[in-house]
Amino acid sequence: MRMSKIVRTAADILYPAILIFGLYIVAHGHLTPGGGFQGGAVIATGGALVIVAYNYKEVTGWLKKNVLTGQEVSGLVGFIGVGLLALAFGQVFFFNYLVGSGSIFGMPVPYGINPGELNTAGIVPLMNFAVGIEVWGGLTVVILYMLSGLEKEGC
Amino acid sequence: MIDVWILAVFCLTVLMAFAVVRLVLGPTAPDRVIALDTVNTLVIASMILLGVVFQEIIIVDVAIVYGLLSFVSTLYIAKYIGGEL
Amino acid sequence: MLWNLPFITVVVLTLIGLVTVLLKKNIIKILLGINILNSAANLFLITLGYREGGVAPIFTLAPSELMVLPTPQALVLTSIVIGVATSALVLSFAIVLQKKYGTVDIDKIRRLHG
Amino acid sequence: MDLIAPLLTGYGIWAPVTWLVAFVAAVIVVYLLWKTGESSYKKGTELERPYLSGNVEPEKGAVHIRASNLYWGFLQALKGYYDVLVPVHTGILTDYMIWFVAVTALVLVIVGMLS
Amino acid sequence: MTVVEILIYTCLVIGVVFNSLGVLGLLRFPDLYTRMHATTKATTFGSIFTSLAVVVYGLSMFFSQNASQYLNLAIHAFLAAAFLAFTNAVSAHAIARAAHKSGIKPMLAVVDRLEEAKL
Amino acid sequence: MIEQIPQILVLLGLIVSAVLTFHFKDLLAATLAAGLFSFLISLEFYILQAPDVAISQAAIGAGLTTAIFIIAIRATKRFEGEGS
Amino acid sequence: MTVADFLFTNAPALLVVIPLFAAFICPVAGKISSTIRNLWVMGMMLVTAAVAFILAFRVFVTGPVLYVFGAAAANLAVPLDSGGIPIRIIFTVDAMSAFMDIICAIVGVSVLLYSLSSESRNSGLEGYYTLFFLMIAGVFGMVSTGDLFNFFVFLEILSLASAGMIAYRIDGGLAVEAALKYFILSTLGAIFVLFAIGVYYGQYNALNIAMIAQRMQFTMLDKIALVLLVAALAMKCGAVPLHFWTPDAYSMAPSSVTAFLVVASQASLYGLFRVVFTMYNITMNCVTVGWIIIIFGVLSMVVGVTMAIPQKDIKRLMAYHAVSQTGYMLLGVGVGLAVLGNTTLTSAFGFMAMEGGIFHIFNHAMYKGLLFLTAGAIFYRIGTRDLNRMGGLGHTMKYTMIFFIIGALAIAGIPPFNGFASKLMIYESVYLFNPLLAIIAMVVSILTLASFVKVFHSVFMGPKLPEYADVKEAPLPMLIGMGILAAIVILFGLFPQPVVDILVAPAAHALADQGGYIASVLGGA
Amino acid sequence: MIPFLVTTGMAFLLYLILTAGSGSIGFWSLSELAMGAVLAMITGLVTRKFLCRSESYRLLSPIRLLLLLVYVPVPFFIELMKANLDVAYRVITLNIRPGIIRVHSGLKTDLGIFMLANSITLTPGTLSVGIDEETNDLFIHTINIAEGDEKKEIIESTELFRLVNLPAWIRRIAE
Amino acid sequence: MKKVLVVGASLLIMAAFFGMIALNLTFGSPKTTDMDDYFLRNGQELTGSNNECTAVVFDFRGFDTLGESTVLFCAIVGVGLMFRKMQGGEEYEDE
Repeated sequence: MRMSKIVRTAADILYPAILIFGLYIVAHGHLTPGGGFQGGAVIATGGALVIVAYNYKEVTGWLKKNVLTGQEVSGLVGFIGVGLLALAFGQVFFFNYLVGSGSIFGMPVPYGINPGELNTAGIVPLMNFAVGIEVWGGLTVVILYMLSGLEKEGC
Repeated sequence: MIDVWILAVFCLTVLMAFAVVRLVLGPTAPDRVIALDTVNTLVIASMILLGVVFQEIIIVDVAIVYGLLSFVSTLYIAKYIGGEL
Repeated sequence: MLWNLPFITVVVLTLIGLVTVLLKKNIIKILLGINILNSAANLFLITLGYREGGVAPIFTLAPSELMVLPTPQALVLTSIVIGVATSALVLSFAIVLQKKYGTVDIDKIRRLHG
Repeated sequence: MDLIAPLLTGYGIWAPVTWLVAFVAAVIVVYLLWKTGESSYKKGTELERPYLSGNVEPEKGAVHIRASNLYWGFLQALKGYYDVLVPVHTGILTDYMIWFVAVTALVLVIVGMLS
Repeated sequence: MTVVEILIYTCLVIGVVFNSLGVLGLLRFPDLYTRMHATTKATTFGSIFTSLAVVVYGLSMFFSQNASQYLNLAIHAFLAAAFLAFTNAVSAHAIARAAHKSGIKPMLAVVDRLEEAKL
Repeated sequence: MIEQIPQILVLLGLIVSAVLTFHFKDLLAATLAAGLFSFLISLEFYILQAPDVAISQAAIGAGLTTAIFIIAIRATKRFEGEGS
Repeated sequence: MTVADFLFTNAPALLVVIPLFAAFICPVAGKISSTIRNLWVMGMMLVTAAVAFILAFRVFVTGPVLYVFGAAAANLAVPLDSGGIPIRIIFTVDAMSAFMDIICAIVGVSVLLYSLSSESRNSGLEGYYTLFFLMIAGVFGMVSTGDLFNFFVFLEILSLASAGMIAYRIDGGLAVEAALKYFILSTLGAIFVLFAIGVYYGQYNALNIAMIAQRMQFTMLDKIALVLLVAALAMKCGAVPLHFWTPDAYSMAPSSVTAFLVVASQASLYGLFRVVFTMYNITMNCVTVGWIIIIFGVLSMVVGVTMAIPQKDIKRLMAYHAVSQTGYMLLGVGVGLAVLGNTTLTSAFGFMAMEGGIFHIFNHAMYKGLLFLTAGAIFYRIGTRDLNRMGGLGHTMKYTMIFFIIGALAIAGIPPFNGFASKLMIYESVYLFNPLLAIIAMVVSILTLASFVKVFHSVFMGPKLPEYADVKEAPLPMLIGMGILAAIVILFGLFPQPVVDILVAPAAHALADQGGYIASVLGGA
Repeated sequence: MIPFLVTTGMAFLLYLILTAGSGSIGFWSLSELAMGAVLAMITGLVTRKFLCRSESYRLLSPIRLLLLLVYVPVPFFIELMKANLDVAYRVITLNIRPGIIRVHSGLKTDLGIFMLANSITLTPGTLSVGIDEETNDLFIHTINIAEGDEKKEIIESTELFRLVNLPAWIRRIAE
Repeated sequence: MKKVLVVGASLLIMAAFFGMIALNLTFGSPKTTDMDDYFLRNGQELTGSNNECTAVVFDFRGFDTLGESTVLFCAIVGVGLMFRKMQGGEEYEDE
């Protein structure tokens, strides 16, 4: 059953805010506390908020299990792919081949306390995004699966 | 200057302990839920204050995460208590 | 002043978790006990990495150079994820068992014995 | 690498290929001996049918000895042992976890105190 | 004692006092709904004020030292407080509705229109 | 001195909430106590200068774990020892 | 750089990454079509096995292989400016790890081939194959890693995947019950392992096994950590009195999974040996710990086999035998451990006992896998596991019967199959250590034979039962899967000495040689 | 299309607020702006159906936004202050007279009723307990019902707020 | 009754030995910190990340993180298997 109109409106307003905040955490994983897993969990909790505010039938129309599973798989494949790309360059698996290269995420960082610049850290932000996408899909789909296990359908 | 912040954190922590009393006593489940909510609010407030105590600007993000997410579990519990889940 | 209080808390939490796991009969309660044990292990690791007067190991605008050890935090992140995965799997087992057996009481879930 | 080298156990040797050759030879010898004997069994006569003191031959399924009936004597002989052992496998998860923690504690005492 | 410090002290004191009142109400009031009045209003208000102290501190440091990270602190503290107020109100509504649905009646109530409306 | 007391109180609160989790027969209340445990352990991580872990404990403990526990309680029994 | 060089360098990483990658793609491939999925699964499994064999070849030819994740070069374990400490995750593949890799690869290929047809009637197959590959990755990771926390992570992967697989047949609820027992016990064990890791970290600030071994002082804390690790890993490998999950889980999982669960248990056994031999070695009191392991082993042998005799469920019976055979390995290696500090005794019979125990790991994986697969074939055709309701299947399932006979004779230690070779090594060396233990081991072997005679009689012998009149032989892929294992059983039984020389003796020496392990990681420190 | 743009804009705004003080272009650095645009677009794609569910874009007009910015710190805060003093008084004296009354809100949009309910929950000794989804009437638990109010079937929402007319403000903002 | 006694005894032993762990370690000043000092000293240069925790998670111990994601994936696949719809003609369990 749906919850009351007030909760639904709050969920509608908060879901984009949670989403952008989670993405902020993911993107700033190498500068501020956070990272792929934390950001993904935050976003997944936003999904849980939408799921609780509406009923199961409605929600499965907006958050599709197939899409979420695809997200999860693509996140994982991306994560492994970023690592495997190092093998293509003749490096060791998980070698940080982007740091200091000057290309995307490739600005060098001096040692010591500094204000932080987003465009650094090589493959770390890429991995953050991959893990974030994976956790986003995975944890949301867990809640959907568990709701589908309730005896009374459509709650 | 720092001492004042710590004193405030101390007061909030003590208040948290009192709120836990209601969580223990609470005759019904909703009583416990609102006690938990109170603890929640106090935790967020003390986290913001502790960010100043430690002089670390960036770790206030944790408080925002709490502020955004702590009510999701409350909603689940409310939906369950209301018999709608 | 603080002495070894966090470590002692870890020990007490471990014991409470073990008691919950060993004496309770409900699967969900046992899982809560396992969560407590897991959190105790996490707290143990974090406590091992704490340095008196250190700050979080983040160089962005940090107030000082003395930092706590970063490795335990990385380990605990992994451990937390594993805890969530465990919870989800055991709870889904509990739901399926409720459907098939009509109970989640450990004493009654014993068709496999001998 | 000598493929058919015998296995040195430190105390003796074990040469499977030699053993196998000997075994096959023995089997052949036994077969030859057996072949020399004369069979009194004649196909297509009354000899084929079982004789159960004149009773009716039971159904095929009933002749088969089921698994539970095997080793009945062995189980009876060790009844005291099995009466202790089988109830230990209660099927209750709590008991299993208690065993785990208790054995850990026991080993803790042994290793911590004695060594 | 500068003006800023006085402002910060005032905010902190107000925040702590209202938080205490909220917790006191949580302990003293007779039934769920009245307790909820205490917690949602007083603790939210108190927490907003403690955060406001941090905001004032951050802004003052920003303007006195011109270090942009203090602006960041102020904004983040303000956002935390804003989200807190927002979500507290919603969760209070949800809990009150669920409790009423589950059959917990308000004590000492002079009138109960929701019961009559059968929603 | 004064800065240690909040930490001691949080540690005591951890133990108290763990005991509560053990004690409650009502699984909903036990889950709530576990939620309290999660909040407090996150605060403890925060005090011990591990904000990454605190965020992750916050996101997991505050929302998701409680949610799936509630769903599981809904699918099973609310009270411990309730007959089948 | 040629392909061969590339493979040679990166084999340790690919060993884990390929199964993981295959697992990640599996759900998507399953959505497209089942043929594509089967091709993908089989191809990836063959590639994985090929990589495992290449890696094992390299290890047995050139010695331990290092792979440092994320370093500038694959064997740069210790950065120049770090003052002699390894900082990254290091895969240290020595002879023992390579030995386990080979076992896992062989059993994995045959089991996957088998399950292509045995599970074809079921739903949720993409999940099945995904979890199967995750199990393979978990075993490979556990046996190749040189980092304690990484070991824990792979242990968790293995136990989650195994739990999902055990609960695969959800219709009756029994499988879920077994999975629940297995999973909660292994989670408890994993938490103990985590505590032990914390203790090591707090004392030595290191997570690398070689580094911990080098800094090991055997204080009180180390003793506690040792006990936690030993108890948790002994529970995971199913030693009595911590074996209670084994019969439940082994009997309720699909047969193909059970055959692989044997390998999974042995990976835990490997972990136990790794902890005891490489991390502690002679800094600890070898005699006490050795005797603890010997007692675990003897209890496992006796209790396992005696519990097996009265069983009525064919897979449960075999599961108890698995417990019993685990006892042999523990006994052999425990004897080796108990005399480790004493050079004369070690060279007299200690190494021989260890070689026997390690060889038995290989043999057990092969024949027990074979037996479980035959049990699965029987279940596939007649739909029951109850021995009382079986009979006369020898008339129709001839190949299955032959494979069963091979497996049963091998497990009972009848010459010339491979079980005899390893058991003989164990008997003779253990007899020199303590005659009583050797006698117990022989009696257990006899009882094993007796119990398999019972199974053979009640399943295959007797007249054709009317209810199973139209039972057919198992499908071809299943027979091929069993055939691979049976061929290896015979082969290793006929030519044991080359196997011992090439595979087992290096593994045993690698296990006992702590200094060599540390030197291979830390560079002659 | 419009929902996507609106959501993206809002998300970008929030992102900018979050990362203020990171660089020299205004308060922001170039990489933050670029990353913010990308992330906001992702947010817009995923949640375009949520933020603009009611398909009404009244709140986009600058006057209403300005009013919202004024509403929260001034009238709302005054009522908040008053409510808290009231609660403080009740906590200390325990002088209460509770009851649940029905309030006619007269608002039509979801957003309006949402704002009113939240304002009611946070402000004068009241707590929204239920809502009639058809007529948008609120059921409100009041800690101290004025004499005679319990007789009335429906109370106008303006009667609840003595100092500032919050419903009027909300109507001006949301409708 | 016997069960409770066994539990009590083993928990007492566990408490004693775990207490030994707690008393032998020192809070706030780890004995050796050479590995983590290396991370703090060289982490920024090697990985370019200001957050050393993330640097450890994704670079120095990146393989652990891959394993962690895999654990989550594992659990999700397992949960999906638990709640799948069974089709007709599947193998059944007897008893």
